Amino acid sequence: MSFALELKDLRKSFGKTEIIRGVNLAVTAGERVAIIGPNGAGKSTLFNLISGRFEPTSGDVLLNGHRINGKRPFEINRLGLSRSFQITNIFPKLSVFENLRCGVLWSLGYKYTFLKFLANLDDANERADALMKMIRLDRKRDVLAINLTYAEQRALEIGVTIAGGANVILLDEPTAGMSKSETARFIGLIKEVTAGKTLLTVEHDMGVVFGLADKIAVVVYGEVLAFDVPEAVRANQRVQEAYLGSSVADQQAGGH
Amino acid sequence: MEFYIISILNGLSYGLLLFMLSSGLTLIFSMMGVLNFAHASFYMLGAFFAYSTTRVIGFWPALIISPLLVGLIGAAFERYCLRRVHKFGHVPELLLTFGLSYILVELVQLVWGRGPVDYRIPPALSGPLFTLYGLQFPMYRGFMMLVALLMLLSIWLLLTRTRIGLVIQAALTHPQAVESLGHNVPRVFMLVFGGGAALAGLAGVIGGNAFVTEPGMAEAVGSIIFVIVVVGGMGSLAGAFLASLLIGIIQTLAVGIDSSMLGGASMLGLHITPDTFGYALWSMRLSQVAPILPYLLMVLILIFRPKGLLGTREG
Amino acid sequence: QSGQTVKIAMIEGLSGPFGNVGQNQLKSWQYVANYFAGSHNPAGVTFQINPFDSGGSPQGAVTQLKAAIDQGYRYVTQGNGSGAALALSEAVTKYNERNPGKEVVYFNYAAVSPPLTNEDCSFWHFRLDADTTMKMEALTTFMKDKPEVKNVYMLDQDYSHGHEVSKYFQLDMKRKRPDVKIVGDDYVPIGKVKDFSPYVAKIKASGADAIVTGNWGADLTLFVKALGEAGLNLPMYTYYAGVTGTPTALAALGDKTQVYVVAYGYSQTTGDLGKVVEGFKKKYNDDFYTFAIYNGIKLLDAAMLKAKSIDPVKVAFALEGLQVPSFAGDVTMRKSDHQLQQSLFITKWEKVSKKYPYSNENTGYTFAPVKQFEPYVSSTPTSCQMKRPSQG
Amino acid sequence: MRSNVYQFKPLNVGRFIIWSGFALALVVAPLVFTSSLSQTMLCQMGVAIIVCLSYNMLLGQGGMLSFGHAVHSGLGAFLAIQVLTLVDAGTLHLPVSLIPLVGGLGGLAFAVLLGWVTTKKSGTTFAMITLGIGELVAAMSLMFPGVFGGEGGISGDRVAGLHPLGITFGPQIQLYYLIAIYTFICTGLMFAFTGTPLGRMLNAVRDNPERVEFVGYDTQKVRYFAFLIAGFFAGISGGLAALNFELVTSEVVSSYRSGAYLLFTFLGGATFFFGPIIGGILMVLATVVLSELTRAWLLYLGLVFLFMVMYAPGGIASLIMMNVRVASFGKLRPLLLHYLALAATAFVVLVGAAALIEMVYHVQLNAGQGSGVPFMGLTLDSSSLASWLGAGFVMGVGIVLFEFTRRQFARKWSAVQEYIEKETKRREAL
Amino acid sequence: MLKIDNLHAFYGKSHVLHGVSFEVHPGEIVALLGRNGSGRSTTAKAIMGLVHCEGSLRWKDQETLGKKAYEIAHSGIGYVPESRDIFPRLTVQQNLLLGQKGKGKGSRWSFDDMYRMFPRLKERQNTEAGVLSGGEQQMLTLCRTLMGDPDLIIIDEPTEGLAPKIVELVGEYLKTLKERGISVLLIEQKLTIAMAISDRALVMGHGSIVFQGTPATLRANNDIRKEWLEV
Ligand SMILES: Nc1ncnc2c1ncn2[C@@H]1O[C@H](COP(=O)(O)OP(=O)(O)OP(=O)(O)O)[C@@H](O)[C@H]1O
Ligand SMILES: Nc1ncnc2c1ncn2[C@@H]1O[C@H](COP(=O)(O)OP(=O)(O)OP(=O)(O)O)[C@@H](O)[C@H]1O
Ligand SMILES: CC(C)C[C@H](N)C(=O)O
Ligand SMILES: [Mg+2]
Ligand SMILES: [Mg+2]
Repeated sequence: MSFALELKDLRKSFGKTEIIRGVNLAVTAGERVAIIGPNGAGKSTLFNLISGRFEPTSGDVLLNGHRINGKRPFEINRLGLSRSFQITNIFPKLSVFENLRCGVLWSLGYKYTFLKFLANLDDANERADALMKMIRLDRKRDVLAINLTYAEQRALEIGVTIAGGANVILLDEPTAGMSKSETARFIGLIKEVTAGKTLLTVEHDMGVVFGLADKIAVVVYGEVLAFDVPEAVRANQRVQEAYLGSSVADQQAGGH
Repeated sequence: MEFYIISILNGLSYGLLLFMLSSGLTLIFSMMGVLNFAHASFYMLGAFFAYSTTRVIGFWPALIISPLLVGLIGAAFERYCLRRVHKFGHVPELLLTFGLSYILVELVQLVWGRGPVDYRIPPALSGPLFTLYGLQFPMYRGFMMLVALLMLLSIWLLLTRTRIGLVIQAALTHPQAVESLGHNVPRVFMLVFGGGAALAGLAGVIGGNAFVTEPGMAEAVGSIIFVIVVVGGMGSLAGAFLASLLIGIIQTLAVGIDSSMLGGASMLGLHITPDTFGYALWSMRLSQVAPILPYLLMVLILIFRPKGLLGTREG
Repeated sequence: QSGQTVKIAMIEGLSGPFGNVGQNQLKSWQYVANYFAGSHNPAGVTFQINPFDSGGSPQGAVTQLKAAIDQGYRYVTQGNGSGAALALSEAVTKYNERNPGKEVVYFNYAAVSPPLTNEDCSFWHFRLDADTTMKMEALTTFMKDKPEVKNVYMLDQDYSHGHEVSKYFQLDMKRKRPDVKIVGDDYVPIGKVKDFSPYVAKIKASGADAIVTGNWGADLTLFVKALGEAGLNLPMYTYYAGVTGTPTALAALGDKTQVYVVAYGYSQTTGDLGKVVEGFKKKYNDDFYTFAIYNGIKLLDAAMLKAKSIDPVKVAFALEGLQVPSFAGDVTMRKSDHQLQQSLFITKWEKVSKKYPYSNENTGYTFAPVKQFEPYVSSTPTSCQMKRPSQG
Repeated sequence: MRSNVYQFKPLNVGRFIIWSGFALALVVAPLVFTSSLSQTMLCQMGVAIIVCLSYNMLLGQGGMLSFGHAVHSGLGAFLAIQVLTLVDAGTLHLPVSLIPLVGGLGGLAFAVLLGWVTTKKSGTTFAMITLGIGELVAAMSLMFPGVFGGEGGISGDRVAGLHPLGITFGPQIQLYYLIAIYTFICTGLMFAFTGTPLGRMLNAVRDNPERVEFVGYDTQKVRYFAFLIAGFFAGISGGLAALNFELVTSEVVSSYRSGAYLLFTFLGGATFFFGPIIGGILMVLATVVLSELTRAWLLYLGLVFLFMVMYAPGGIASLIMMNVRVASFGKLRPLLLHYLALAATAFVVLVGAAALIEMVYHVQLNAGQGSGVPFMGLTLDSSSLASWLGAGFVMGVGIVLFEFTRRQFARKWSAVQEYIEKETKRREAL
Repeated sequence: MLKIDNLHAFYGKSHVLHGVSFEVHPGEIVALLGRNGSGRSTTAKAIMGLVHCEGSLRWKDQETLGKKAYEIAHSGIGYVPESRDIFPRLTVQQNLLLGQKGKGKGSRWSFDDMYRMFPRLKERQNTEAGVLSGGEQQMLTLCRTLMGDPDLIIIDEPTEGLAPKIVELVGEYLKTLKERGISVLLIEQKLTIAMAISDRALVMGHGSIVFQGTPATLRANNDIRKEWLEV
């Protein structure tokens, strides 16, 4: 069978330090995968390699069977892969609505046109409005992104990410800095908006991880230590040592 | 042969002069990211101050005093004008210095008139340093080169021996964070800008009598100094130094080369007559375009190595 | 016409790079106008000169021309920068075509570009300065008698003015002294060069024994300065060493420099002009060096007397071929191209002496006349086909 | 200034009113200002408006700080004039009224060429490349008399070709209406541009280029296309200028020009679409009228910039919009009185300051030419201490009064702002 | 030691803090809890003099209200902002260097202490901080502030984006700080470590303190938790 996303012996070094050391991962379409691992393990870097922000030193990235490494981010995005950022990365001086619409435009095939009016692009506007409702920001339609609270900005971050309707979505610590209640709501939101899509998400909050993921990939020192269903991963001895095995984790996990 | 030796020598000295002119700008531009269009005006100010102070107390004291004065003015400008707009980004800062340059040149004309002033090289430094193939090498040029090197040294010390460089670089992106670590960011900015202005002033004191001290002198050096900073690479003092020498030498040597593309063309068997299309371009002699080579160089560098020669980062 | 006032608009760069030159010339116009307001003017008209700042740019000049016309000026004058001059001449001609009955006359007192009185000549344009062809005619005549001149090096600003200087000098020299070699013919972008020492080195290498340049402003002084510093004191033949500021800069170089200037006058003159120069100095403590202005007023005055009117058209026709006595013999406004025919002088930059006491910009130096050429000597043919309006 | 990006979307009625108002202004202007000078100025304003708007596409909407915009308007102008001379010679049959388009194509052509290089980069690097290219072109334009006509430039005669229904473009007024039409259309088109996908992505690129790449757009392409369009309109303005002056000299590509575009666009207000229109008008007023009124105009200009940048970095447009905002909350009336007071006191300060400056200039420039300084009707005597003290006194009093009223105003203003803030919060909450 | 009384803070015109009052005593860890947008970060900024505010802020019996941030920092308050604010273009080493105040002046903490605390940083010490992983950046800000040798350290959501193990680690270190007599104002989102290590807990809601007490009492007091924190 073919996979939505497949990494083959992926490697990346910055200078002489090798950060990603041969990652192999195959995600079937429609799966929700959580990537966990200690800080600096290489999770975000992994995302950067997949989304075309960095170019792999060696190895391959396959999206729906096509080789995409070496492509520029926008090319990859057009192939139906979209990502969010760990450190919020939106259009600060555009309103919430405009932010979302920017995310929508290309996927609706408007390209670089300057012969159509945005105001008349009903499909784009409707989609943007719909997204706005989804991420519960319809109240702040015309507020500039900088003036949103942190949590709201995170929500917008996700909104922009899913706007293009990509079928493979990467989320880098979507719930970072949110209160439990927010987080809970957010998990719901994410489930809702990524329904039927392939989702990869980096998380440290075990609550989120176990609440969200069909499968968990544990990355440690640039290698995949384990890739399996949550129960199995939690049971995995090496994972316990390397990452979990702490009261905090248990509490968080227990939180659900 | 001897022509080239002399040219190299001239090139070096001219390069050092360029560095002297641009060192202050390098400091401000690379550290604060401010495109200070008034830099040349500070240079002019230095020259005119020197002219006046020299008449009263002589050249040597002027060498100290006028840069200080210019520095003060620069600092004041930062304190009362630049600081206000800093938060609005680089364009307003740039325009502010733009406006300042207008004002300074007008004020200078009000005080010292619209023509050149008779600001001469001190007797102690006039006359030849040595003679080479029947051409004298003026002592004052030697002095100029010396000062340029001293400038280089002092800035280098400032950057490496103190944390000022770090503080400013950090403050450019996260001023609040730097302040809450206990650094008085505004003061540092003021010092740096004042320092940069003072360097420009010093350059003025020395360039003023080496060349002509007139209200037009600011415009004359105007953009070339940016070229140097950019070619050298933003944030790189060594780069600016290298760029100065490079440009100095290229430009000087080019003056000596009278060949044009015609030669090359005929070599390729092309035969071009005054009525071939673009003959003017073909027949343009290298010596003729020498003075605008720096701009060409800059454009090329920016295209192929946006970091600049020794730059660490883009833009 | 007697008792009437004639307003002349002076459209010039009064601010910016050449502001100082313009300012000086404005004062010169006004001074001469007042000077003649008294006894000295047969026609009995009073001239009133008002400034219009063009910022020195051609388009600025054209715009200011419009302003002047609105305010009812029928006489305009300008000089600095042949570019602006060509623009004005064009604009005036067009305006006169399109607005018969409201004609405007243009006096050019310093722009020396030959086309103005050749292919681009206009009935409404009168040149009081001597154009480059004339200046070079005179200069070459002077140099041909100097046996020591064998190898000439030329350095000019890279724009029409410079190109013309180089072109006409070489033409004339080839004619008069075929043996003289042009060992260098270089151009510098105007106002861009700070350090001329590379050029000095080149000149040295070329083995030149004389230099000819049309440079002005900083491009001249920096050049001379570099020569002095390198101890290469070759004689230099040039145009604009007398322009505001340049003498001061020259003086700073001491005695060794040998600078010759070719012009249609010099500051040592006695008589009427002498008084003007003296008075001007007293009043403004500044040099009066644009002698063309003196001729300008004199010509206008005479023309109005002749035309018995101050109507521009009549005056223009009256000016054609008009001859008036001036500070150095008579001058004639040639009918065929409106180029003033006048004596030219070669002067040399040297310390003031009893013979030549006038001190330029109080530097203790002066331009001492070394040779005078009668008008016919430096007179040059013209290719101008003048389109004249119907008289009346 | 609350919002840095201006989303123009009033009810279309409002929009309709604004545009027809603009059109009306264009039509009646020359009927109000009839002198030939004011008509040339109006023409120049039209030209300036177009070029400033096109420049703001780069600066305001694309965040691209260009120091070489004159290259495009200028080269456009040169192409236009060359074509015009062909038309004059009769070798080419093209209605004069279309020549500006030729200029536009010229501007576009060079944008295609140069933009390819420049838009590869952004930020300071972009700014510096444009600076370099600008300097190069400027220098070249003097070196090739063949192409650029040397110092004299190239001149043509716009009264050429055929004259449909007696329109020769000889009289300034006819040309004015041509320019007016172009101005209106170009402004319309450029405004329309801000409402297109490309226009919006351009803003996005300005704010956060990296993220743009992750929503499927190639930032370089976005910048490049914007650059082309800007170049095109710049070229049109160049072509119009060529027709207006019937002369194009190398000054049109000078870096000084590029600088002026930057300054006045900013002064007008780069953050609002209509800012550059104000900027363009100011540019002409400053260079023509101001220089006519006083010799100190450069000084005044410099001072104005200094103060504007410091106290209204959003340019005049932002000042206007602030008050529009206040008005929309029905809070403008109470402020009007303050404005009146401010204006009055500011005027006093100006009079004092100006008097001083004028006298200084007088002393410096035409000393010996009598000590009388004509100043707003009356004549000051620069030699008498009295008039110096007088001027100084006026200025001093002015400053005191101004400061006083300013404080009052500031208090009122912040009160109003507070109200508006609450109001908006409340509305959001609805 | 730190005494806040009826503090009001504003962003431009928007009024965010409405009369906040509390104290922090020497050598105690105080947790400041609350929902998103409740005003905790603003409180922190207010203490550092980074937002315009009114009321009374006394530190070591001196009014610091209206003082500049760097003055306050010099008087011994350290601040770890929630938006990490590491200096991306500087190396890890340089970031720490900037943490030191008047250089030379002996500090309780040395580079080695920091590197011992987080070995990861030692490995990365010469890379640009901008490329550090989220967590690494978090560690860096913490250390950077410690280098300044504060007597009171305000930490805004230190555990955000940290792996559970590291979270625990941070908890441990906060305790050691306390042992060294440094007081901590800990702004937290997730109750986990806050409840574990703090001596007192404050709960914020709509810009004012709605609860003060020991973690135990907070744990007991369900309706407060329901209303102001979470289920
Ligand atoms: N451009 C780069 N140059 C050098 N090193 C880099 C670069 N980008 C990342 N690294 C290093 O690679 C390692 C992995 O970084 P990454 O951001 O992937 O970690 P992570 O798994 O996302 O950790 P966290 O959960 O804290 O975000 C880090 O040690 C980081 O310093
Ligand atoms: N820069 C700002 N400008 C305007 N309002 C702001 C700004 N920063 C925060 N606010 C507002 O102040 C209120 C409190 O913000 P604050 O950051 O203190 O909340 P918090 O308790 O830290 O929540 P969190 O950090 O979890 O988002 C929020 O309603 C927010 O909208
Ligand atoms: C300022 C003057 C020396 C200019 C000179 N008359 C010229 O034609 O360019
Ligand atoms: Mg990460
Ligand atoms: Mg917070």
